[in-house]
Amino acid sequence: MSSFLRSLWTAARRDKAAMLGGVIITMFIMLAVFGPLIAHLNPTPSGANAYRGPSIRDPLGTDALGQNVLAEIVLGTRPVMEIGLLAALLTVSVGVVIGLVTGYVGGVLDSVVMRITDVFLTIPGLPLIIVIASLVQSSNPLVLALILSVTAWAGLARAVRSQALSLRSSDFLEAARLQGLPLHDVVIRQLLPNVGPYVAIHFLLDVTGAIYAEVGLFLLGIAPVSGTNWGEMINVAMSQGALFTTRSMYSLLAPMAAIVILQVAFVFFARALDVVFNPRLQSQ
Amino acid sequence: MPRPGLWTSIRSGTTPPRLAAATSHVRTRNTLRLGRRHAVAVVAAILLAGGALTGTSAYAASRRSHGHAAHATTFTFGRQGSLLTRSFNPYNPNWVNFLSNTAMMQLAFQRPFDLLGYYPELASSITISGSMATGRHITVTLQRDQWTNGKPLTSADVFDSFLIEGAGGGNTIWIDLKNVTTPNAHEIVFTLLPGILADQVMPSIDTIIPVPASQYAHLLPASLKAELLADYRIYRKSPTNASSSTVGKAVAAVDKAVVAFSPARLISDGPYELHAINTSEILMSKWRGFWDASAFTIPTLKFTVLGSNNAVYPAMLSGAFDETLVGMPKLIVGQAEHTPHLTLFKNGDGTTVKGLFFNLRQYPFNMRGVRQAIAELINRQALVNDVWGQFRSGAGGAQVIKYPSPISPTIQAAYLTSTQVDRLNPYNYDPTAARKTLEGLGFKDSSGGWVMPNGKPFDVTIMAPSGWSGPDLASTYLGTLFNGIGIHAQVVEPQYEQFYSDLTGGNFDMIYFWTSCCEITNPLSELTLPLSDYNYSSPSEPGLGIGPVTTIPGIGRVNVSNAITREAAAVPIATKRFDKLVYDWVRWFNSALPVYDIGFQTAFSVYDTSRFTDWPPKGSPIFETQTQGSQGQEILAMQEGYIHAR
Amino acid sequence: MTLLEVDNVSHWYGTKAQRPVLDHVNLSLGTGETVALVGESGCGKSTLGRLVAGLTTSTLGTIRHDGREVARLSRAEHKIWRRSVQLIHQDPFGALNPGVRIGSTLGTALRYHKLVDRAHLEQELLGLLGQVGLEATRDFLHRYPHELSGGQRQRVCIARAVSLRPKLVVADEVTSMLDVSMRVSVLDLLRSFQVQRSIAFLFISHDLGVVRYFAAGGRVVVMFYGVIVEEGPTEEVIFHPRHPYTALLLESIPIPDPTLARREHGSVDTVPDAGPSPQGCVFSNRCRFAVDRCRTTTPKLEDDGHGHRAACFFIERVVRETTTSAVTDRAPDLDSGATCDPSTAGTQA
Amino acid sequence: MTRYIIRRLASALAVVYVVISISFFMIRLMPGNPMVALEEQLQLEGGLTMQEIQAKVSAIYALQPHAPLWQQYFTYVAHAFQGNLGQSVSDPGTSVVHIIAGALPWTIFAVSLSLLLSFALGVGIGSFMAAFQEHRSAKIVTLIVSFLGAVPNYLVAILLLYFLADLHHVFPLGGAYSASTTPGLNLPFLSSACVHAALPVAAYVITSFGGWALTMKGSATSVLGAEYVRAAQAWGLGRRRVTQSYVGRNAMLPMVTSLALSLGFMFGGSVFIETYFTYPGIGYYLIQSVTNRDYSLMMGCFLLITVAVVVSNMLVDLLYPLIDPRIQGPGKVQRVKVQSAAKDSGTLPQSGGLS
Repeated sequence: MSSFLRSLWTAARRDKAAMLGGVIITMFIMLAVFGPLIAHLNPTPSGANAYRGPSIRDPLGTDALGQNVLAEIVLGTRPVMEIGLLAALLTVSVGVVIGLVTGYVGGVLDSVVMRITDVFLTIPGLPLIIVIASLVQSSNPLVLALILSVTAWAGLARAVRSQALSLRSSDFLEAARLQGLPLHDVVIRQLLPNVGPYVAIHFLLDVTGAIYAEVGLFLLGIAPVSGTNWGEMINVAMSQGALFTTRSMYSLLAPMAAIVILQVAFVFFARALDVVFNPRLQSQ
Repeated sequence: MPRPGLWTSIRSGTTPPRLAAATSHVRTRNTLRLGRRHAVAVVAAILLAGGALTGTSAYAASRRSHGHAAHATTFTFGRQGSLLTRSFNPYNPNWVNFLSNTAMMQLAFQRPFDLLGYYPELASSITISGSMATGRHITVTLQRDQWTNGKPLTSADVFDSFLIEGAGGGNTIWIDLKNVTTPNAHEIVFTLLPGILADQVMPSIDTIIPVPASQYAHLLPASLKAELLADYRIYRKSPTNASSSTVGKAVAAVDKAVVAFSPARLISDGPYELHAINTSEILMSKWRGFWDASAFTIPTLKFTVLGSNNAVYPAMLSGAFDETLVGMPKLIVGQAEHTPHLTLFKNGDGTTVKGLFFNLRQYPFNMRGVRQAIAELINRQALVNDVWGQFRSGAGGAQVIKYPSPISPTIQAAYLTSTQVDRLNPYNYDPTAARKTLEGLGFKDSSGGWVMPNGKPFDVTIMAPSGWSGPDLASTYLGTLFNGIGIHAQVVEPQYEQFYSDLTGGNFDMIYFWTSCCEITNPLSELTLPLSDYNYSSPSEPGLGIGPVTTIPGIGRVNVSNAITREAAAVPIATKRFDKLVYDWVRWFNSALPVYDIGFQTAFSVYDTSRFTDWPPKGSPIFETQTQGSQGQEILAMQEGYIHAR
Repeated sequence: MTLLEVDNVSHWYGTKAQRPVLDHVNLSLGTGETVALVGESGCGKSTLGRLVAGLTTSTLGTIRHDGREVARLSRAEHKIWRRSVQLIHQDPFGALNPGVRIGSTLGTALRYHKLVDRAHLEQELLGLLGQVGLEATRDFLHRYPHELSGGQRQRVCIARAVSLRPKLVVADEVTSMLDVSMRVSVLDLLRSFQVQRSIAFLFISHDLGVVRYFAAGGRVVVMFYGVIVEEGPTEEVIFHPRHPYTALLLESIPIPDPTLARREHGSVDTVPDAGPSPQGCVFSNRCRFAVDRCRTTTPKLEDDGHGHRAACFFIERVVRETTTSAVTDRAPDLDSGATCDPSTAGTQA
Repeated sequence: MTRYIIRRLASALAVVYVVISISFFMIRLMPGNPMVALEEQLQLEGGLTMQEIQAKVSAIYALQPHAPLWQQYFTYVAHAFQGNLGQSVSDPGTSVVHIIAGALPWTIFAVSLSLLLSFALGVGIGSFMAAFQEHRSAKIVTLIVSFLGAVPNYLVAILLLYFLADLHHVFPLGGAYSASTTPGLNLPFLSSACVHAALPVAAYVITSFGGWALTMKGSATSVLGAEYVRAAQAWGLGRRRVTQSYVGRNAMLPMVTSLALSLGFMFGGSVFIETYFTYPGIGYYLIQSVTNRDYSLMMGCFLLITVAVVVSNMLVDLLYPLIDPRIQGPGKVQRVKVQSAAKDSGTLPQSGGLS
């Protein structure tokens, strides 16, 4: 692990953007964890404070109800990150398990599961997510995460399967079989460490995909919202016409910027991981 | 000078000389300013490239750069809506509403606060004869007019339309009707039942939009009139028996056929005819066969229909529309007020009362004390100020209803005496009293927030439809407020359809929405919205959860939903019985508080004066007329000699 | 009692229309015995090894372990059998999972088979490292394969194989990928396990020098295209080959002495490098003794009465004509330092 | 070849079949069953007998509401394969297929235009980045390109709409063409359609060309390092010749594969953009039907989007042998491998599985 961190550090030092991405992600994770401790909404909203431009008290101005936009961004980090990470985690776990097991076991199981995977791979994810979300109407993070990962796992499963397939005939897996290790042991202890890098990068990009779809759902009001959420902030700011005056546009641009910054951070950080795991790129 | 109300004198001549002079004057002025405009445009473009994000100033700049030097020939309406599914049949749910009062005209425009007053339209006159004791006769005489297929407008067209209205149940006049006849091609006579006031049925007659018999007659059996009269005879005794009767079913079958009818092309009779339509635009050109075609000086109308309000706002602010009618949040109203070329008018159609509804079947809101306590926890004045704002525009604005009830303040003032009003509870903002009330009911304020008498934390969910700027903001406001007090609140904003089904299904704690709309004459009609539409439309849809059978002091034990619907339809206005009913309902509402009215607000029409000028003055009765389409007032104004291209 | 019996096993890859990879192979192995399987690459010796280790199942025939048919073992018996037969791969680089630490590679199966409890696992692993001549430290257990040298890796592989206390180890060309300097020590290590734990070895190699060293006192089985052509005690087969193929293999070992090499040159080179014969003796296409009979009739393995068997009609001629050749001179001897590695031999020559 | 086409066709049909099944079970088994809700609503409205109500529900959802589940299922599937997806709830009397048929051309127009533009732009910029890897400008371009690729397209849509349509009336506010033109093959209509598509297309292109550029860069870089290119350089072939015939062709092959594959996925991505630009394509109808709880239309849109994806994937598979000379006989196992290798290529995926 330490060697991994060391090479990650080296890669990040070579790629400033990736380093910045890592720092930003860490920052947002901290905000998601500790945000509710440091940021609070004004319990008695007041229109008298509405749409104040940026100031020392309100670095990003205030929204339609005089709430500090920065505080809302901070409080909105948790639900966004929660759902994004949860969805990516589900995507990756399902994708990896299915990919490894089918790739390793092969045979009828493989062909059956891969036909199913192909179907999910073909179904366009976003429309399906919208359809399910509109039918289910839940704001539970776990349910949303499940909906968001409904098709995303398929691509990963296929990629992991092809890797597992190439590992299957390797000597070290033969050695594991010789030792009589059970399937789950082989999959978890032998196969998983080898697809780890690919999975890690996929995980980061799945987070961005999940956040994209999640915010979109809230933005269009397809999923019901509770509490402060970036998508909801944009939704409210848009319906309040916040874009159209200089004083109020921060309440719209700030959550938009937060989403963009987080997305870009994930993509850039994924690049550093890619460099670490792909020596071919490192040498370039 | 055009004088609203002196209808015939204005329309008899051709274009007033004043207009021609004004137009040419404007044209010269524009030419003179052209050079300067170009210079400004260049500077503006440079400024914009640098500081494109500065919204307010950007509008002013873009405004100038998009000024129209040429004489404007197209009047553009900005609207929110959808033209994805559309029908040219006014009785189809997908009827293109923008064709009402542009291509399809109603018989007359109802004058505001004057039940017998009207601006004649397809009807040249409406006269009342006979006595109330034996039943009044209302005679509608039609204009000499032509459909776009060349056929003349006759009483047969109106008669058929009237049958359709009756079959669809949309027109309440049939309840009060004894007969309807067409003595000749230009006249149609409505005979009312004895004891029915003409005042009450006039709005129903005025707003009928005739459809061409050439398209609709084949859908209507010859026996329909007799069936309708029989059906409504049964209905007067029992609404439920009516729908299950043989005639009731026959009538419903006709309605089904009419609703499903989807004509391939529109045969219309209005000042404009449909020229082209797609999913976002409607183009209309002047129809020369319209009886008053000469009154209309603008050759083309255009509707730009955008998917969401927030697409309409910037376009409106930057001068893309000549007239805009959308729900506007405070910020946009303020922005529009500060935009030089825009003028805000109160729109008579848009008076709404906003309120917080409770689900009376949901613990702990089934306790009246809880509802009353929450009323005192909300500073309604502050909420109205913060959410709806107080606007400078004289005619409009939001204000707090002093004595909460689902009836708008103007109507409260008109129908209740001051002694009656004084007996109502104002529910002033008083958190201390609210606390006491809650504690008296067994609620406890612990460190982790309020705990209900049953030992569970006091959690509430406030539901509002997503994308509606007012309810959106107000529910967020209330959620924050409750959380601050220690009542854990969650704001859920589902899509409107989901919201509505949850509302009628009684699947909610609290809802922020409005209680009435568009009804400015009959207070009991306003009550039908919360009491029958939002409440017990069927056993599976308990809605607000009032009843179904409840004892109302002064009225007795009634099925709330049925009683209010029947009374609104059948009890004549301006009778003692009517006034007493209004008071009893309002008093009960006020004390039981199934709904807290928080404020009311009017909708605004926004006029752009950069291409078209000479709008009717603020406060003109034109803006209070009842019309079938949101553009009726503008059409009326044009017809009255207002609104001209610069 | 016989530990392993390979009974009449035939195996095909793909369709049966083609030549079998293994053709009616019989083999048996006693407890603690070493059998070396020799033949050129592609002769099916690795396939036989994999069959014995249970990595593939044979198309025909049976394999018995401790007298019980492997294919018909019960679940519990299968688990015991599984750990009692191990295989060491040829390539120490591919045989260790690059993503798994040494400690985990060695420990997982030990825990799974409950050969050691959690508390004693590390102690056991360190002991194991010591036994295979590796640095017995905790740090070593935390290393990844890419941090080790080839020799170290092969020792880890050996440790993994012997950790489950097997009765039989299939060693598939274990030294071919190692530096010459490593070979002897690795072979010695394996021998020490054979002696101490009386583990039987099926030692697969194409290198007669290594075979002579490792299988000293054991037996050698020579295969040609899926057919066992000669079988016997190691020294007997190497010094007195009875099959022309064995003789050929021995002759093709490079001779360190250039004078000798020049003298022998002609006879080595005359053998055409032909494939197996579809009929008759499998070796007949390449055999310098072959006559018509060889191409029609298949010779049986004939025992000389001392366990040395060969499948040839001309055993006598082979024995006669090859003894004249200086097999003894040529016979590889690892101790002498003159090795059988062609490349090294070539440079020395 | 024929056998291969038949097999490919069969597998495409299988996917469509599965999606039809999914959509059936979603309508039928989701909480708050829309069919039951519609029935109740029609009962409340009155005037219809139970038979009539059932007939209406049956027409709308293209199945028989009270038949056994398996029978409903087979009816639904059979109807769907006959092109009967029921009727719209919000637009009574109009078939879902009719509505979609009106919407589909617009989506195809906007999506294919965007795809081609972003592909061309991406390939150009990607080749530039690969050719001048060490150059500072290429590094900056890479950074910008990865940044744009990470920005959600709906945010770009909001800003474009605001600046270029709302604020400065450079482009129309929404819709697919001006009502003053007559649809058909005439210049005013075509140019109006192009002007209306400009902003949606721009929103697509801005957020997706970066992905193409990075893929192209990766592809070109690996080809540049390949043996045959070095060999060609060693033979003294001109730089231009090497770049064009060796690098260009071989780097483009995997790009072309993903080009066609992503056509389908852009259909999915059309949802947000079409909604923001009020562009009457299939994505807009999907959101509208979701908002109106028009389940039959919603499922129709979803199905049609999926069919579009399946068809484009199938076309790629059928046309691929024509593009790639390495694959001689179609239907060889080898072909599948090449394609799945392109799909599964272990390097950095351009986006998460969702976008």
